[in-house]
Amino acid sequence: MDLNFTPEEQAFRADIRRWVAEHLPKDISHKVHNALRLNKDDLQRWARILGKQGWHGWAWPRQFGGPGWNAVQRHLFEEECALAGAPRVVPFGPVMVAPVIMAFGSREQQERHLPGIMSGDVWWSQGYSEPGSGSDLASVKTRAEKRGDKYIVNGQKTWTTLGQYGDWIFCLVRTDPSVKPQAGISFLLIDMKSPGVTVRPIIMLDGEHEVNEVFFDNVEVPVENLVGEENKGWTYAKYLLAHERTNIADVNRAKRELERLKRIARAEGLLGGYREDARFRDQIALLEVDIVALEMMVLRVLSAESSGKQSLDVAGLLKIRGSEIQQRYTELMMLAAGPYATPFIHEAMEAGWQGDHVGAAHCAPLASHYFNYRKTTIYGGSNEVQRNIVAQTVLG
Amino acid sequence: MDLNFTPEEQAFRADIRRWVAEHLPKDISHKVHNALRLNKDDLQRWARILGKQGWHGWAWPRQFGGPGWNAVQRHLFEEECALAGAPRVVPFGPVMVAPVIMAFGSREQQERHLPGIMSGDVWWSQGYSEPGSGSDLASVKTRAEKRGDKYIVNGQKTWTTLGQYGDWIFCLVRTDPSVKPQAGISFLLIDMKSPGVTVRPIIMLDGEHEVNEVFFDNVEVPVENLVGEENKGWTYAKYLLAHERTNIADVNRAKRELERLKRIARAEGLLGGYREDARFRDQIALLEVDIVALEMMVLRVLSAESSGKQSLDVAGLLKIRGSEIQQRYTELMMLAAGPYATPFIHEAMEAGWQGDHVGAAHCAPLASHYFNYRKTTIYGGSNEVQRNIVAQTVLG
Amino acid sequence: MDFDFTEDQNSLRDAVRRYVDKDYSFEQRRAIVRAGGFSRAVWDGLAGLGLTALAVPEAHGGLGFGPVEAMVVMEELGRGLVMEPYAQGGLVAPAVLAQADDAVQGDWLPRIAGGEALVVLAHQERRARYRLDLCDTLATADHRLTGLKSVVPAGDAADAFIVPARAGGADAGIALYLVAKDAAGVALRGYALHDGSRAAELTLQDTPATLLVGPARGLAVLEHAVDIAIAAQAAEAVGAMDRFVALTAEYLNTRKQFGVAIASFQALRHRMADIKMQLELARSMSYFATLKLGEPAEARRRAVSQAKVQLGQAMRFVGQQCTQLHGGIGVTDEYVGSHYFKRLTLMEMQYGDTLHHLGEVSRRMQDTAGVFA
Amino acid sequence: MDFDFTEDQNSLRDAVRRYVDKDYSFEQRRAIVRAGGFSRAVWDGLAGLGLTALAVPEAHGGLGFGPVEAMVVMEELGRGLVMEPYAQGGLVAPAVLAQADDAVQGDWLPRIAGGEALVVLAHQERRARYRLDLCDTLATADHRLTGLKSVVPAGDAADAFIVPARAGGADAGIALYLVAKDAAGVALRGYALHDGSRAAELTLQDTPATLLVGPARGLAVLEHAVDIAIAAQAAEAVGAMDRFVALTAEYLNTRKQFGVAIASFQALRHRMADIKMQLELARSMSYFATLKLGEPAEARRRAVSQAKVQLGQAMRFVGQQCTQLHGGIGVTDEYVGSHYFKRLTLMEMQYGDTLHHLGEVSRRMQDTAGVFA
Repeated sequence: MDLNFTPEEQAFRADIRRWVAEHLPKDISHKVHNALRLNKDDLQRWARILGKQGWHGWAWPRQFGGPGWNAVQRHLFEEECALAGAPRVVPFGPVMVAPVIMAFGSREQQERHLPGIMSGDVWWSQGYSEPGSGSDLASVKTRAEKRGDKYIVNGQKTWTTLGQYGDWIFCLVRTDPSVKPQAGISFLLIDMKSPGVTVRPIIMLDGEHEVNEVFFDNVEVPVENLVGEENKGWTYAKYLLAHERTNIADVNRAKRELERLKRIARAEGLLGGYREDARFRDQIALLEVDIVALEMMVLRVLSAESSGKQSLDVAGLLKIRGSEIQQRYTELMMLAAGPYATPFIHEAMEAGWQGDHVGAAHCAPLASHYFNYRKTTIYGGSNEVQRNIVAQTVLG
Repeated sequence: MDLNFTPEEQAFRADIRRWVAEHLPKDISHKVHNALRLNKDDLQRWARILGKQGWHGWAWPRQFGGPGWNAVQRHLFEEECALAGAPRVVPFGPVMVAPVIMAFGSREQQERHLPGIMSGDVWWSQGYSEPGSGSDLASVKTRAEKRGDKYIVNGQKTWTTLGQYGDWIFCLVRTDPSVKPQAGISFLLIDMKSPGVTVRPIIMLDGEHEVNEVFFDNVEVPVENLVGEENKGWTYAKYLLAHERTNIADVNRAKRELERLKRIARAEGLLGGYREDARFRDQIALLEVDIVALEMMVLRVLSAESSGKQSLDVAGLLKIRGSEIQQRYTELMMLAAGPYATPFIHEAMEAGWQGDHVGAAHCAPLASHYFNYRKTTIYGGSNEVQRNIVAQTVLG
Repeated sequence: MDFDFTEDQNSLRDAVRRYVDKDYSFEQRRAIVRAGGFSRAVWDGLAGLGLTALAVPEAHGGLGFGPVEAMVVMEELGRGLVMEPYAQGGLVAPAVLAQADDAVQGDWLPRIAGGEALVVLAHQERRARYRLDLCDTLATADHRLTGLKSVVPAGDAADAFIVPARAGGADAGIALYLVAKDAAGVALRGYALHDGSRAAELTLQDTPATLLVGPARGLAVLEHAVDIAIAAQAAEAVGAMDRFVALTAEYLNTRKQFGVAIASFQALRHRMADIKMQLELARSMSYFATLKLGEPAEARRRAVSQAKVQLGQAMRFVGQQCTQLHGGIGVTDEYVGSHYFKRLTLMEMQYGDTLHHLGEVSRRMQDTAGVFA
Repeated sequence: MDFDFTEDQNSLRDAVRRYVDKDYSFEQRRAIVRAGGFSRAVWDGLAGLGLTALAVPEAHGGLGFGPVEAMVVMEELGRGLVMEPYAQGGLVAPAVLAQADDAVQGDWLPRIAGGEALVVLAHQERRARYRLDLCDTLATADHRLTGLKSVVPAGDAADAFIVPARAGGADAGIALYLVAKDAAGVALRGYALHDGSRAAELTLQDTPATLLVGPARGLAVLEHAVDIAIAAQAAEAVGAMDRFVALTAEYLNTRKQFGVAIASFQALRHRMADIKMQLELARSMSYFATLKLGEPAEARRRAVSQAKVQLGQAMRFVGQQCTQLHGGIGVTDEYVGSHYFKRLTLMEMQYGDTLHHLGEVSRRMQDTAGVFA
């Protein structure tokens, strides 16, 4: 048992750090470090830089053009990117659909789709949730009827994150309504430029356009876009859910944001300043303990994955705790600014905005982020669903 | 809307305060104020003093020999007793079985039992819970079979508080096993000196003998000890549960104990002392807010009861919050003493013990009380059951 | 001791609720938000109900009602998410102005009562955070003010401001002044808050002002004014939470997952019980703050801080949990629930957050405790 | 980075677990409690397993194992609710004595390794609460000690004590001394603790002692010793919680109400998920504390305080909630669960409670954070 990374791992980390320092555009990391608005160009620029290096699919095996890193290397890469202020990679392509295509897709699908995902050129979206099926994913109603060499897709998806930029979308669709819910679902890849696809924005409580409704009105999808077998989609969906691992805890970002919280508290005079506030300091200290504990839990999982000697079934715990911590640091940053977090100046979240701030510039995005981050305990399997899963591991 | 008591109410309070100051034995209030062990004699002495004044059944109507006080007067009486350091009246006689006998008992039962309850001479116990039925009270298995003018009772009750002192016990028994659970239950009064009644102590985690198992082995109970109608016992039990009102919050005792907590924290130097501890002070401050809020909630209920103009269905909330607060003040007292709360010296909880304390004398009972008070969120309908009830009022 | 409302109070509540239901629907509110966050028409509507006269003494054309009536009104405004600063213009301003000399009272109070003048407290300063005794705005001996006040409610719609300033140098006491919107050296920069309401930065540069309360009593009156605002806000929060909880209960009984209404899941039911607990504790402490407003300063301040600690906890818990129980729909702009959440969130950061007031309770702690301590 | 245990460590765990299962059943433990709370036979048993030699350097007849082996042992002792002060006598004492001169080491360490000598740290003083730098016990220049130490683990069964004292007056530095049980002026008053274990008040009256560590390094060595104790206790707590959680899961799956196992109630299932969360966070921080024991003092102390904050919260939550989930049976003396609860409760109040260590974390906070910060 050893807490320290091996010399090889440390060298790997140093390489990554150097590379990121050289390649991550400063204007992008500035936005990330100050929680300013990231646009499509920011996200895609970074994706393409990673892609060029073969790292946009940093968890991919060599055979599909990935670096073939092990769990620890993947973690170190994610950590270095996060601490340096890289944007989170939009996961729908490289993290979500790609592993499914690798595991269950045809050779043709792999050759057609994986390169565009790795390069960052093709933007993927996720079509899982529907208005009636949130936690109850198996109740999807979007129909795909086979007519000759096409599926005719009708229905509606929702909560499609950044779907307004999407080139392609992977969807769970119902191909057999006559069997029990899980058995009649298929996994379909749909070109979002197909006629009949409509994307309608959903404005979130912070005023941002981040998610969408996607409507399918007699959309024709070639049968070669079916992944794996018809009516086996539920299996692939579960595989995908199980695939996301430690990164769901997002502890690296939490460490970066804790540093930002301390900077803000310091600038507000609450930490070592003229209005030093022991109560507020204690709240940060408690959060710091929570983050260290979460990081240790993540490292335990990494170690278990690497050695294969233990099985640690704590994915639900990582999601719950990670999301709670995300909400907590946004909350504390907002509370640090207090009254100066209350103004809503939409433009103030743009980098380089020249207008007058209310209070310090760092105050502008704090409440928006707090509001935005309420989603973290809801999406990706709500924390209530995660608690069901955790309880199952303890109680059967 | 007026927060203040009327001049009449204030005069009433002054009368009670004076009377309690004159009649409450100092040795008893000393024990209560210092959380020392109360024995049977302490409890019964106080019960008889109250009884002589006609106040042991302080919530009783005049027609049964009670003072006929309204809700506010009852509250003021309870508050003055609590703040003066009177022991809690053992509720099984005057608060629990008496109202059932008044409402559903025969004239003969009323004449036979109520005077002994009021005088404090007859000690009643409660026979509700059974090993298999805690939250699920309707599943009682103790059988009472009618044979001529007697019931033959067989079975077991448990968690019978202070049953070791009991003269009589009121029991829910099954008189008809053929119908649905609630329909076959009767409410029986049983003389604990009857042959076949065995009381076996249960030692609690704090080492105290407070509750018991009571076994019934072919116990003969005259049919005149059936309250109301056979198989209607569930109705009477529910009446009894609904009867206990604001006092379940026990906010008056909480106020007294908060004062004790502050005394202890002061004596330990944590409050205004040489090791003034802002963190600990904040915990007390938070508890103080909780207690004021609970008291306001109690006063709202009292007012609603008095005027009859509003219906406030918050009994579940009072039980939940009251018990949480009880646990919290015992916890903070224990934490104030810290290492000096850890010794377990059984005799040190006796008033007048001449042995050497570890640390200050006030440390001796703190951990025992903390451990003992874990019961408060379990008994009288666990807080989980109470949450079910509260949710029902909000969600249907 | 009596917590029933009088018939008059119930009529007042009904009148406000009818107005809100009719003239402050979610769609109407949206339109006000789009237009900047303050509607003069709504202010006129509140005046039409007599609300702007409610706290003004009868001698000056008001109704001379007390804190309980104010609480009743605030609960209903909270329920309807009304953004116009009634607590500020209708309750706090009259209370402060009633401490000024007769001429000032006669000049302003009738206009406030009639709804013609909107006067708001402009006390927030950058260095002060939640402390009222930190004030960097300076006043000269002839009442000319220089300084910056932040997040002034409906600042660019107001007609005048009550401004605390140090009378005669950085070490002097705090006095309260009245500054007219069109006075020389006044600059206003308006913006929206996250809850849709309106606020402004108020810059004063050698601005002529009228003295309301001198430095001997300025801070005390300011504290009293803020306590009135906190009590009013507590009632507003109770109204808002009460409605948000009802919306959530409705949603849980409607929304189906796994073939059943999600109101049937015990874990969500227990969460709802915890929410109800916080709501009722908050309601209790809203009553407490309101009924203690007339007490001597020390007891009043302690009670108000106790209430704000409870309200702060309740607003956060109820806001967050009702949002969570809604799932995705709860975090969209189109759903009214998210606006309750934002309002409740912002209220915690006005007049001192939970930790600030916990510090006050801690500092003011006595040996005894309880409602009458 | 690697969190797997070696084969040797797994064998060690198995050996301890087998011993506990066989010789420390609940009934055997009860008998020890009734007999006072310390069993020399158990101590001999632990010695027989080699545990008393584990942390003693090989040069003095020990095994020279490190913190991870200690953690493995403590987890198993915690699982079995073993009350004998292994952390004190087996881990802390050798670490302190290894700082003394060779003669003292040669005199005591072999006997500790063999299980013949039980040496415990006696540091608790009335005025100090949880602070190690407050010490009122005084030492003369010729090493004669006067003072009172409280709640000394197994105090009246121990053979010698490690005693911090001010070397040469109230303003002098803290040195560490060894006091033999039978030295002149030693008075011991033994008693049980609430968890059934044994402790004592130790009074020293002009008692001759042996200097272990002088005042220049006394406090630093004491702090290190307490950090070892806290890390050991964290592992013990993890073992105890792990077992208590398993017992609770078993109970929920057995106990029926309303015709079904109460494990089927979602509110209880979610509570169990929260319990599991605290358990795994605690386990993670137990590893953290153990693996940071070799760091420089500042980093070590910060890490240990961070761990104790997490452990303190976890022990309280897991203890209280597992008890609650058991209902009535959980608060009886006859059920083993209540003894886990009491042990977990007491551990929070040893070596600094949660608020104390939160203060330490707060004070030692740096700009960066994380496992490697």
